[in-house]
Amino acid sequence: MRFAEFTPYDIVLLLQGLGVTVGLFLITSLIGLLVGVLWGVVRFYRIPVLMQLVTFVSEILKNSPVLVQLFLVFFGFPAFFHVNVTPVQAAIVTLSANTAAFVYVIAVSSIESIGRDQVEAARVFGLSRWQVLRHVIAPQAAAFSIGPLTALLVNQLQVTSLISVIGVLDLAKIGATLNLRTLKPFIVWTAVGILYYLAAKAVASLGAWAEKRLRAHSAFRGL
Amino acid sequence: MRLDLTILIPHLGFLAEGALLTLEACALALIGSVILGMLVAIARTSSSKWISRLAFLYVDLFRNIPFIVQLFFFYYGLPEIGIYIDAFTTGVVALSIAGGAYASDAIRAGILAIDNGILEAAEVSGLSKRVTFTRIVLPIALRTSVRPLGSVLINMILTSSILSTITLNELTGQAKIVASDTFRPFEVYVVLLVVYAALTYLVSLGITLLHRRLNRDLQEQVS
Amino acid sequence: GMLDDIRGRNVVRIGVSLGGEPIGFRDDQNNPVGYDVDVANMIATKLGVPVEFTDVSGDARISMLVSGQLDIVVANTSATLERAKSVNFTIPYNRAGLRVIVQADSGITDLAGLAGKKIVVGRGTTGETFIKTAVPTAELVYVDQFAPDGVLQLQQKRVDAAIEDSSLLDYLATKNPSLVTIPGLYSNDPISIAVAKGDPEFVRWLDMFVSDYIQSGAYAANYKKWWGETANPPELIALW
Amino acid sequence: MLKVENVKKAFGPVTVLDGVNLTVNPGEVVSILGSSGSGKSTLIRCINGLEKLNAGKITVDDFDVSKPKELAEARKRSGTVFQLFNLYPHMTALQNITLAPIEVLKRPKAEAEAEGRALLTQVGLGDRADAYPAQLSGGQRQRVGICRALAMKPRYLLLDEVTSALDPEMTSEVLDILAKLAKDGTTMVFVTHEIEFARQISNRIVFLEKGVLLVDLPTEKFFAADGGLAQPRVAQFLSKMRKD
Amino acid sequence: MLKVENVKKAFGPVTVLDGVNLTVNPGEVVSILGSSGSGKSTLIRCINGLEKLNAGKITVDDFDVSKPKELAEARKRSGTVFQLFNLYPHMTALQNITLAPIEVLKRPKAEAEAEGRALLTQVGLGDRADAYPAQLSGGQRQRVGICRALAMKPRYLLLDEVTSALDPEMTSEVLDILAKLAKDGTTMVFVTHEIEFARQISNRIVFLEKGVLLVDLPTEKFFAADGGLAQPRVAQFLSKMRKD
Ligand SMILES: Nc1ncnc2c1ncn2[C@@H]1O[C@H](COP(=O)(O)OP(=O)(O)OP(=O)(O)O)[C@@H](O)[C@H]1O
Ligand SMILES: Nc1ncnc2c1ncn2[C@@H]1O[C@H](COP(=O)(O)OP(=O)(O)OP(=O)(O)O)[C@@H](O)[C@H]1O
Ligand SMILES: [Mg+2]
Ligand SMILES: [Mg+2]
Repeated sequence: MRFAEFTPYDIVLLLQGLGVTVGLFLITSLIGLLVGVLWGVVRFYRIPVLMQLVTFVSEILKNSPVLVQLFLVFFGFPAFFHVNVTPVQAAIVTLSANTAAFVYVIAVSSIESIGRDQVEAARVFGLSRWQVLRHVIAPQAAAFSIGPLTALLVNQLQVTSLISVIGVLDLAKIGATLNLRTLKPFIVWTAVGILYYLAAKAVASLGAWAEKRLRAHSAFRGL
Repeated sequence: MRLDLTILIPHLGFLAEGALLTLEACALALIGSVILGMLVAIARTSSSKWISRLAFLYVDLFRNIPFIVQLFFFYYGLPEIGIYIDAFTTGVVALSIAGGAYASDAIRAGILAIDNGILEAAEVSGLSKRVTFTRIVLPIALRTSVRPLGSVLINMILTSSILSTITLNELTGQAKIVASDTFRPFEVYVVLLVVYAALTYLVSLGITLLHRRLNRDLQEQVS
Repeated sequence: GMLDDIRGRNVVRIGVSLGGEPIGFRDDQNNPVGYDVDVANMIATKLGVPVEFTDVSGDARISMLVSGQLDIVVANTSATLERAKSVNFTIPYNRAGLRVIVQADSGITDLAGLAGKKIVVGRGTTGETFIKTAVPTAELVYVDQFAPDGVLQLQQKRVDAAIEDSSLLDYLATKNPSLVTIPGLYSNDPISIAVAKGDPEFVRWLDMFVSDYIQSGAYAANYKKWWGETANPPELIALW
Repeated sequence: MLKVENVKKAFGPVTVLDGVNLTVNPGEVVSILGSSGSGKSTLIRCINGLEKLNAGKITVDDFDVSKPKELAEARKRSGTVFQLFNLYPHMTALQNITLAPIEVLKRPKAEAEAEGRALLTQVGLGDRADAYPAQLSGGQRQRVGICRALAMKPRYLLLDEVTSALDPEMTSEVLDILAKLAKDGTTMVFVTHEIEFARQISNRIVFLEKGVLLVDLPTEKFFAADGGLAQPRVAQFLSKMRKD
Repeated sequence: MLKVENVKKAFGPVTVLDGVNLTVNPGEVVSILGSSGSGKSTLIRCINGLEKLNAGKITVDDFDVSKPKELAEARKRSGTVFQLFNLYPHMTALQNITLAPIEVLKRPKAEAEAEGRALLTQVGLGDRADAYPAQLSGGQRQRVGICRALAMKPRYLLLDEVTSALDPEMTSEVLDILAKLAKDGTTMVFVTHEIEFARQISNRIVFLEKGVLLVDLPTEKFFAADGGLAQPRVAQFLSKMRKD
């Protein structure tokens, strides 16, 4: 084939792919976190219609393949609503929404993990719902959820690989194009796999570090 | 454009074929991953350092590399070193291996959650390690991990959509063909989303029933 | 019209298929290159705006035009009557027939020999449609892009044959001694530029562009650039 | 005055409180006795507004706890100490105590903290103000729980089996504090299984049985052969309690 | 004969048992008293081999529990009843009882079940044989726990605060059973806080304090003013225990 051999520049290509992957991961995680926590607050306040809507949307997002969600946003939305959607936009929308759905679940369960006893105690002393949320629930929920959140983010990092299928030049897509040129998938996918692994490990140890700091800060040993 | 689902009617049979393939692959992979997960869970709780380390490595690797990369590696990479597996088998094996990593965690958690007092009771009764494991530890662990194993299955159904990238025409693969035949991606993918959500909903209902049945006797009776 | 839109936006969004040499692929700097990419670049030059490429796989190229995500598709698209119901085509800027490539050692020499064999097809391509009626007993193996997925399967001998445009397969056969094409073209499709419906002026402009491309000799030069000096460009008729 | 008038409370089909009447005057210490499940905790939870009534009325200094606005007032006047302490685990002892004064009573932080420290010193925890609940023993935690209630300067202190999660040594720690409070004139409603202790500190003892207030007598009368002990259920209950 | 000779046990830097000597003859009922943390549970756990000794020796009918092979024999001769019952939650009462006889003693299933049912009937649970632990009350669970230990026909029954997780009513259920066993001549080593009960059923009482066996006296002697009560620690302990 025309460019059949690996070249040193391929390393640059892989790193570029990694950059795209990590960049999209960071953006979508941030949006997902904000939106998911917001949904959690909606639920905490039991805002009537909104709460059902949020639950429904997050259920759909959690219970359908990300790949199909991507296809729907990238191929389906433009065809139906006549809006222009670039692959990167589709990736950001889909991944953010998907992350938000899971963040919502973590937010809800970490709020619920805080004993009703404590909430009752605070209520008996006259604290309002907002005060209870801010002073009693939020600090503990944050410490509680950091573990599940780390696990989620490690998972979402891997989910980003699916956007290669709609043509975003992320790490997985670079892998595919290197294959197109070299036809040596064994080496290519091994290298790509290692890069993903290292990135996942980095996210995980960042999470562990954050957890340690949060726990050390509030120093509750027995919990 | 109007949402016109009738255009899909001629393709329903075709889509059902894909759904059947999805279910087939997931059922086989579920069996595979529970068996694998059980073995790995045992290995990880094993007292031999090497065995437990190896088991950990397996879990670590397959949880931190995107499934699509694993799949490409198995399907396109392995033939390069002389290992040929057909697409369906590759799909089932890859799902089993990835699912096994998650299943082992669920089962391990079930084992670790067993009250130490129960194990001590068994020990002082003179029960051997083997009897304690097969008659007490495993039955309790499997009962308590029904739900987490259920989420592994649900995740597997969602992940199976990625098998469309290695030529398998499971539900998503068939849907892609329908989308390119009809040029109506929105309708196709909306329906697909709903079908997956319904499928996983049914599965989780089943899991709940199973969980209830198995744990019926373990529940405190509220009198 | 579209021409104003493009100039207003100061970028033209062109869909190319980077799924096969020499039509469209990526060089070692990851830049799109190939016969179609050159045509697309010429269009952009004539429009006087920079180009933004999108890699479109077989099943997406039509729907992305319809949905307005792309302005123009130069992606080795066969102009079929079925597709023409959804998009507009220019006059052909290339021609290709469907060709079948087989493993050299398989002994398959004609279509009949494909019965019961595994054949790689692209999801939503003309090859898929053709083989389904021509060899109903064949076992179809679906890929989203002919390269690398299809090429790898051929090379790894996991399939017996593949059906794709002659422009791709002839080239592949010359580069890969274990693969041979079987004689005969199963169609002689016009390969055209596709745009969304509803803007006759834009089609007319593109028709003029293709006519100019053929008559100016750019066509012959481009064809020989990618298929070799000795290649014989199929005859195309200019409209203007 | 704390007034419980003809209160009924049911959980689904189960009636837990069935027409309870109880008046607690300022300065009084009232103990509530009764076997497990008789509705003692539920009564306390009705008084502090954690449960809605099915019928009847509860007022704390004339504020009706069934009305949200009045409940807020009622809650400012009554403090609750919980059986399982229910401290906020992510806050130090002092923070546990000052949260409500600062947030609800809008006290300046410095003042609230000074008072909190004073309270802690009073119960012998002056040097543990910055410890987290997990770093305290059960008895110490319960003392923090008491300070948390006292920090709101409540007129009425509601206590629900505040020592039953403690071992004997820690129990006596906590009971000592309560006895001191009683002597200082704090009004208390006190659910307990420590009959001997109830006898020592309370002015009045009431006995609940299946949601009905069977007996409401001054302490001496309650333990007299012609008073509470004349009731077969009370006699049976007391005999069982004192078995060991 | 159960013999504890000069046993030392430490967890890291903390010495929990410090040269304990104790002999239990067949037919004896020995109660172990002592304040929380004094090492009572640890002593029981050393006897049934759940903890390794740092020094000293424990033999059950001359089988040394520190030797794995002999431990197996020793365990066949002693049965343990736990504070938190520790029943197998996925097995019925009967299955809980018959598991070890079938698996360890290799008794035929039918025989083991017949005996198991007989034991259950003996403790008043004849009709609950097929109930799961979760479907039983605390007192019933503890009775199943006792049957589980008895099913192995042990010569020595080790009991560690077997009633402390029970409420008063259920406690008396279980104590009744134990009193009956004691009268029937079962050898028992009995850790408890129920002093009155210990007095009634035991032949001997030993008092542990910070890992040291302070007192080892016949029951009557233990409660006598010139016996155990002469020891200030014992007197203090007893006074606190009987406060209410
Ligand atoms: N949230 C609830 N839902 C349903 N039933 C409840 C609820 N809370 C309490 N009960 C029932 O109400 C009855 C009285 O309960 P309560 O906790 O008031 O008893 P108590 O007198 O405090 O007993 P204890 O001494 O065991 O604490 C019990 O039968 C209990 O099961
Ligand atoms: N596994 C262990 N690791 C470290 N220390 C332990 C362990 N088990 C017990 N201890 C310590 O040993 C001491 C004695 O404990 P033990 O449980 O024997 O006391 P006990 O007399 O049974 O008390 P209680 O009446 O509260 O049950 C305690 O200080 C305890 O903290
Ligand atoms: Mg209560
Ligand atoms: Mg103990």
